[in-house]
Amino acid sequence: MTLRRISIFAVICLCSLGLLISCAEKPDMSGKVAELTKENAALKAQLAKLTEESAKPTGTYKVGAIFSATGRTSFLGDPEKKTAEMLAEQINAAGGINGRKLELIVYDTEGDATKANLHLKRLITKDKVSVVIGPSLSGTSLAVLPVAEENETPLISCAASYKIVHNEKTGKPYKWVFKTPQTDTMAVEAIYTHLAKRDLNKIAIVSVTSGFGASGRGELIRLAPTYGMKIVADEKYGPKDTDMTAQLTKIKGLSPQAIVNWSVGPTQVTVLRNYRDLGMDSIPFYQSHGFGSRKNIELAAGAAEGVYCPLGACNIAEMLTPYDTQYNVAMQYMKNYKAKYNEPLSSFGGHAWDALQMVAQALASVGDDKAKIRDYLEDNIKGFVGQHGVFTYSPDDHNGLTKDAFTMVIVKDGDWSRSS
Amino acid sequence: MDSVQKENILDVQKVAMVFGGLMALSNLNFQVKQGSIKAIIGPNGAGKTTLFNIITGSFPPTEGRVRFKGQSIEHLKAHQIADRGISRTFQTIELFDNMTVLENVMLGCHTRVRASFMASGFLLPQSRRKEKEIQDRAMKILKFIGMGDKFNDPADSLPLGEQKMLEIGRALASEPELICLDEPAAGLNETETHLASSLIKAINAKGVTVLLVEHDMKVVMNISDEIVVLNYGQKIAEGSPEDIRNNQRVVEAYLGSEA
Amino acid sequence: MLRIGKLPITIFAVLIIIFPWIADHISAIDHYPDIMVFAGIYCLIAMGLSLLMGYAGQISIGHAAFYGIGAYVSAILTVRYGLNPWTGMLAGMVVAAVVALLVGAPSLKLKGHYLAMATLAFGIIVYIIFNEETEWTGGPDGMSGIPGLSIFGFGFDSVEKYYYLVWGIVFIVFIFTINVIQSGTGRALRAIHSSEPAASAMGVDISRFKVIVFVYSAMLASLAGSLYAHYLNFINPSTFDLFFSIKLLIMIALGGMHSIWGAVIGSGLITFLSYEWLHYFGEFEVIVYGAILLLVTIFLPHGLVGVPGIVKGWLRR
Amino acid sequence: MVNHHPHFLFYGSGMEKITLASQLLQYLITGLTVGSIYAMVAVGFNIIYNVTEIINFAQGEFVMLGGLIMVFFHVTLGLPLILAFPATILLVTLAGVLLDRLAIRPIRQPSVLTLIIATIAASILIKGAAMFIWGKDPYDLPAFSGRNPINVLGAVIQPQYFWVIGFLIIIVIALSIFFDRTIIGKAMSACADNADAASLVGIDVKRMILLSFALSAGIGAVAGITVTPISLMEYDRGVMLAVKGFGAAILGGLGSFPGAILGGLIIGSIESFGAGLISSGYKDAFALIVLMVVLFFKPSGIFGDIEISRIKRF
Repeated sequence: MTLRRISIFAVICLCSLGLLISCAEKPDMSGKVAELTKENAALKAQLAKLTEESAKPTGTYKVGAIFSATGRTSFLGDPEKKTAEMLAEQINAAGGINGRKLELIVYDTEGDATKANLHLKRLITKDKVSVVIGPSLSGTSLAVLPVAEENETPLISCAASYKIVHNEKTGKPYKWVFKTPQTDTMAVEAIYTHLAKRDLNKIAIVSVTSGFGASGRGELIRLAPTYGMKIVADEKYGPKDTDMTAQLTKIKGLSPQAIVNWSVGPTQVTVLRNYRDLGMDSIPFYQSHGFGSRKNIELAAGAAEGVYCPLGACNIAEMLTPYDTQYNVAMQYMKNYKAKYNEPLSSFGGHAWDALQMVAQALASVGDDKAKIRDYLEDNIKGFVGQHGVFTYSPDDHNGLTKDAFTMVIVKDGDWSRSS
Repeated sequence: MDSVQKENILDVQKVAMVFGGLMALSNLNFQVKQGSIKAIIGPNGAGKTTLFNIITGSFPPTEGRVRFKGQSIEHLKAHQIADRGISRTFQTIELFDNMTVLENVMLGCHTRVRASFMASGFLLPQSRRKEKEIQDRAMKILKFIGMGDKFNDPADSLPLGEQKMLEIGRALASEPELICLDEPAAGLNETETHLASSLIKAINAKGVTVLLVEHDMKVVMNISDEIVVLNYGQKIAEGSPEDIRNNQRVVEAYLGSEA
Repeated sequence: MLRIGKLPITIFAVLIIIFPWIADHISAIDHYPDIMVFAGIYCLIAMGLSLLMGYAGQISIGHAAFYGIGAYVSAILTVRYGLNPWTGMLAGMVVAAVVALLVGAPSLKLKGHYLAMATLAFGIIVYIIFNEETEWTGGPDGMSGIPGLSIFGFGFDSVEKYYYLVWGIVFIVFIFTINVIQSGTGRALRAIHSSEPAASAMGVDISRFKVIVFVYSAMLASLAGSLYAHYLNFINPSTFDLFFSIKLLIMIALGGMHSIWGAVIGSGLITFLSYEWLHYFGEFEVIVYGAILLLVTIFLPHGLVGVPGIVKGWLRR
Repeated sequence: MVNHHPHFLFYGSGMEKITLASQLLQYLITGLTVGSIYAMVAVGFNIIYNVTEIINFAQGEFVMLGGLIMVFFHVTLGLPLILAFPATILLVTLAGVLLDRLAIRPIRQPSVLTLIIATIAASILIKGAAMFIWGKDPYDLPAFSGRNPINVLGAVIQPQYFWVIGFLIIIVIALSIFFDRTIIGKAMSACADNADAASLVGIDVKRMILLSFALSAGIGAVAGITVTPISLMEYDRGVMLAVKGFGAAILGGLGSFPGAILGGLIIGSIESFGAGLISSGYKDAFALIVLMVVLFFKPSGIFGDIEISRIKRF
C-alpha cells in the first residue's frame, strides 16, 4: 500500500519537475510577450534569469498587462490585447523608448477574479514590471486593486466602474490605481442629457445580468432623479437568453417614452429585434456604449436603424473632422488596427491604447521607477489626447474624463451618424 | 394467548401484497416458533421472495400485519427491522464487492456497535475500541462459518458457494433472533449444499430462529421443523415435513415444476 | 484497500511543510506557493465531494453554491456588520450545513441523473441569488474590502503565512476524513455505494448517512469559500458559477474518486493546469484541457491514483 | 439632422397601448416558442438516454454546431437553403458519430460520473474547436420566411418560430414512427430495455448506440439551424441550451418524448410568465425551483416511471 502511495507522489513530483524545467528554459513563453521580443530567445532567457536573481532594471522597460483575452468576456479583453500588442510593436519598431525596447507581458484572466489576482502578483513579484495596464472587467479590477496598492505598483485599469478609482472610505481615488474608460456614469449622463433635451423622462431600463449590465443599470437608477427621469420598468435578461419578448411586452404595457438597454454581445441585437417585432418603433431606443461596433449594426439586420448610443471618438473616427482634437489619433488607430487584424474596431480596444500610450509617455520622461511613473500620471497627464477622450488626471480624479468623452450617435442607413 | 405470543417469534397475519393490480400475496397467515427452522416452499412466482421483502421491510404489505416478538413491524423501514433483530440473505447475492471478506462481516455488526461520525473523525478512543471489538467479533464469525483464513480477500473474488456462506455470516454478525435465508443452497454442488445445511443447523443450535426459502427439497426436508407451501400467493399447506410430503395439493402444485 | 499507512501521511505532511522552502530556491517556481493556496482551498472542497461521490456514490453538480455561501456569509458579516472573520467563517459553515440539510434531505432520495439535475438546479439558483440580491451581495460587481485573517494580533498577511494556514487546515481535514473512511461510517458509506438493499438489510440507515456526508461536504466547501474570500479580499458571483461546480467534478474524476488521495492530487493538478501550466498553450488552452480530461476518463478509469496499479499490471507481464 | 428620423413624428405620444389580455397571450406564445427550442434539445437527450442511459452533456454543442455550420454553408458559401440544410445535418451527424467513437465507446468502466465527465470533456473540445473556426463573435442567419412578425390578437409571433415548432412536431412524429414501426427503431428500444438481452437476440448494441448518437446529433443540428435566425449563434451558446434541455428532459421524465415536449414547454412558459409578471432577474430560478419541487414529489419526472427508473443502472 504505502509503496503505491509513495510512487504516486514520485510520479507527481516528476511531472511537476518536468514542467518546471520546461518553463525555466523559456521564461519568455510564460506570458505572451509582444512579437518583436520573441526574437533571440536565448539572450532574453539570460536577461530574465538576471532579473530573477537581482531586481536590477534590464535593457527593456517591462510593462505588464492583464486582459480577459479569452472566455465569456473576451469581447472586452481580446481587442484590448490586440491593441496593446500592436502598439508595443509600433513603439519598438520606432526604436523603443529612450532607446530601450518596451517589453509587454500579457496574461489572460479569462475574466476570473482569482486568475487576475494571481497574474498581477506574478507580474509584480516575478516579472518585475514597473507598471500594469488592465484588467478588462470592473470585477477583476476591483479584485486586483488591493494587490496594486499593497505592492505600490501603478495600475491603469481598462474597466468602466467608477468604484475602481473611488475609495468609499476616503472618498478619494486609490493611490496607485488609474483607469482610462469612461465610467458608466458618463455614458448614462450622455444618454440622460440627450433624453432630457428631447424632454423624454418616462423611461424603461433593460439590462443583461452580467457585470457590464449590472453596473450600467446601477448608474441609470442612481442618476435618474438628478435628470428628472422616471424609471417605469427595470427588466433583465441572461447573457445567453434566446428571447427577450416577455420583458419587452411588459415594458410595452407600461408605455414608456424611451427604452435604455445595457448589454453586450448577441443579446443587445436580439433585444432590438424583439423590440421591432413587438412594433414598438415609436419608442426611441437607446443602447449603451457596449453597442459600439459596426458588427452589431450588421447583425441587427436593419433592426438597429434609428437606435441611439453614446460612443467614444475612436468608434466614429470617420465622422470626425480634422478640427476635432482626437481626429488624428482616432484615424491612425483605426487604420492600423483594421490593417493588422482586418476586423471592425470595437469600443473597447481604445481603452488599452489610451492606457499604454500614457505609460509610454511616462516611461519616456521618468524612466521605469514605479513611484515616479505614478506621480507622472497624476501630475503630468493633462489634456492627453486619447481614443476615448482628452484625459486630465489629478489627485482627485484618476479617470480624467468628462461626459463630453461620449458623443451621442444614431444609426442611420446602416452606419453611425452624429446626433445633435 | 400470551404464552402463544411468546413462543411465536414471528406472526404473519392476513398479509396481502398487490403490484400494479397483480396479486402477489393474498390473505397469508402463518407463525414461526421461537428457535425453530421454518421453510417456505412453492413454485417460482409463488411470492416467496415478496414475503421475505415484506418481513424484512423492503416494502410494506398492501394489507395485513407482521408481528415480531409481539410488536407489529410491517410499517418499519428495513434498517429499523434489522435493529429489532431480523436479518436476511438475498436470492441474488448482494455482497459488498468493494470490500474485503472481513469488512463485509464487520458491516454486519453495524446494528450492534456504532461509532458516531464525529467520534470516528477525531479518532476518539471509544471509536478505536469499538472498531477493535467489531473486528474480533467478525473474525469469530468468519471462523464459525469456516472462512477465517480468507478474511483479507476481496469479497467478489470468492467462488459462489463461499459468497453464499459469507452472506450468511454477514447476516449473523448483526446477532439476529430471526434470520431469513433466501435460497441458501441455490447453485451449490452436493458437498457445498451439505455444508450449507449443516451450517444452518449449527446456527439454529445457537438459538437463532431460521426462516428459509429453498427449492432443494432434500435440504428442506432434512433440516426444517415446519414447512409452509405457497402457490400463486396463497398458503396451500402448512405442517411438518411428513405432512407436506403426503399432501395432495402440494404434489399437484408441484406437478410440472420442480421436486 | 483503504488502510492508509503512516508513511505516506508523513510524506504528505513533510511535503506540505517544505514546499515553500523548495519553491523559494527554484526561481522558476518561486511563485507557486501563491497558487498552492488556491490548490489547498479547492482541495478542501474536493475531499468532501470525494467522500460524497466516491464513497457514498452520490453526485453533486452544485457544490459551487456551498463554496459561495461560505464566501458570501463571511464577506457580508465582516464587511456589512464588521464582525470578526472567524465568526463569519463559522457562521458560513452553519448556514451551509442548514441549507445542505434542507436541500439534501429531499434531493438525496433522487437517483443518478435526477440527483445530478437537482443539485445542478440548486447551484444555478444560488448563483442567481448572488447576482440579484445586490444590496446584500453587491450583485455581479461583487464585494471588495473583505478583511484578511489574523489571530491574537498575528496576521496571515503574506502568501507564506496564508499557505501554512490553508494547508494546515487541509491536513487536519484530511486526517479527519481518513479516520471517518476507515471507521464504521466509511464502511457504511461504501456499503450504500455497493448495494443499497443489502446495506439497509444490515441496519444501515441509508438516507441518514447520505445526508450526513452531504452536510459534511457542504461545510467543507463553505469553509473553503471563507478562506478564499479572506485571502482575495474580494468576491464576485462568477467565481461560484456552474462551471466551477463542473471543475470540482473534474478534479475528483481526474484524481480518482475512490480514494481521498484522488481529491488531493486532482485538485492540485487542475489548479496548476488552469492557473499556470496551460498558459504555455496560449489560445489552445481550452482544447488541451478538454483533451487531457477525455484521455484520463478513457485510459485511467480510476483517475491518477489508479496509475500505480496499472503500472504494477505492466510490470507483472 | 435628427428630425429626419421618423421616431420624432410621434415620440412622447404614449404610443398604442397593449391590453393585459394580449400581454398574457404574448407571454404564453413566447413561452411556448422558447420552450419548443428547449424541447428539441431535450428530445436529443432522450434518444441517447433511451439507448445508453447516458446523459450527453455535449448535446448543446450539437445545437451550436448546427447553427454555425449552417451559417457557413448558407451565408459564407451562399448555398441555397434546400442544400445547406441537409448538408449541415449530415456534418453534425458525423460529429455525433465521432463523439461516440472517440469519447464514449473507448471508456472501459462506464459510471454516471465518468460518462458525465467524458461528455463534458467532449463539449469543451467541441466548443474550443468552434472558437478556432468561427471566432468568438455571434453569427446571424436569414430567417427562412422573412422577419415580418405575425399579429395575433395584439400579440406577435416571428414566422421563424413556426419553423421551430413545425420541425419539433415533425421530429416527434418521425421518431415515434421510427421507434414503434421500423425494425431498427424497435431494436434500439430493445437495447434501452435490456442491452444484454438485446445482444443475445443478435442486435448489434454498439451499432445502435452509434445510431442513437448520430440521430440526436442530427436533431440537435435542426434545433440549431432553426433557432439561429431568432437569437444568433456563437461558439459558447451550447452549455446554456444543454442545461435548459436537460432540465426539460428531467422534468418530463427521462426517456419520455411527450415528457420532453411538455417539460420544454413548461420551462419556457414559466420563464416568460415569470419574467413578465414577477421578476425577469429571477426567471431562470423560477423554472428550476419548479423543477426541483416536481422532482421532490415525483422523483422520476412527470411521465417518468419509478419502476423503470429503478431498474435503470443510472
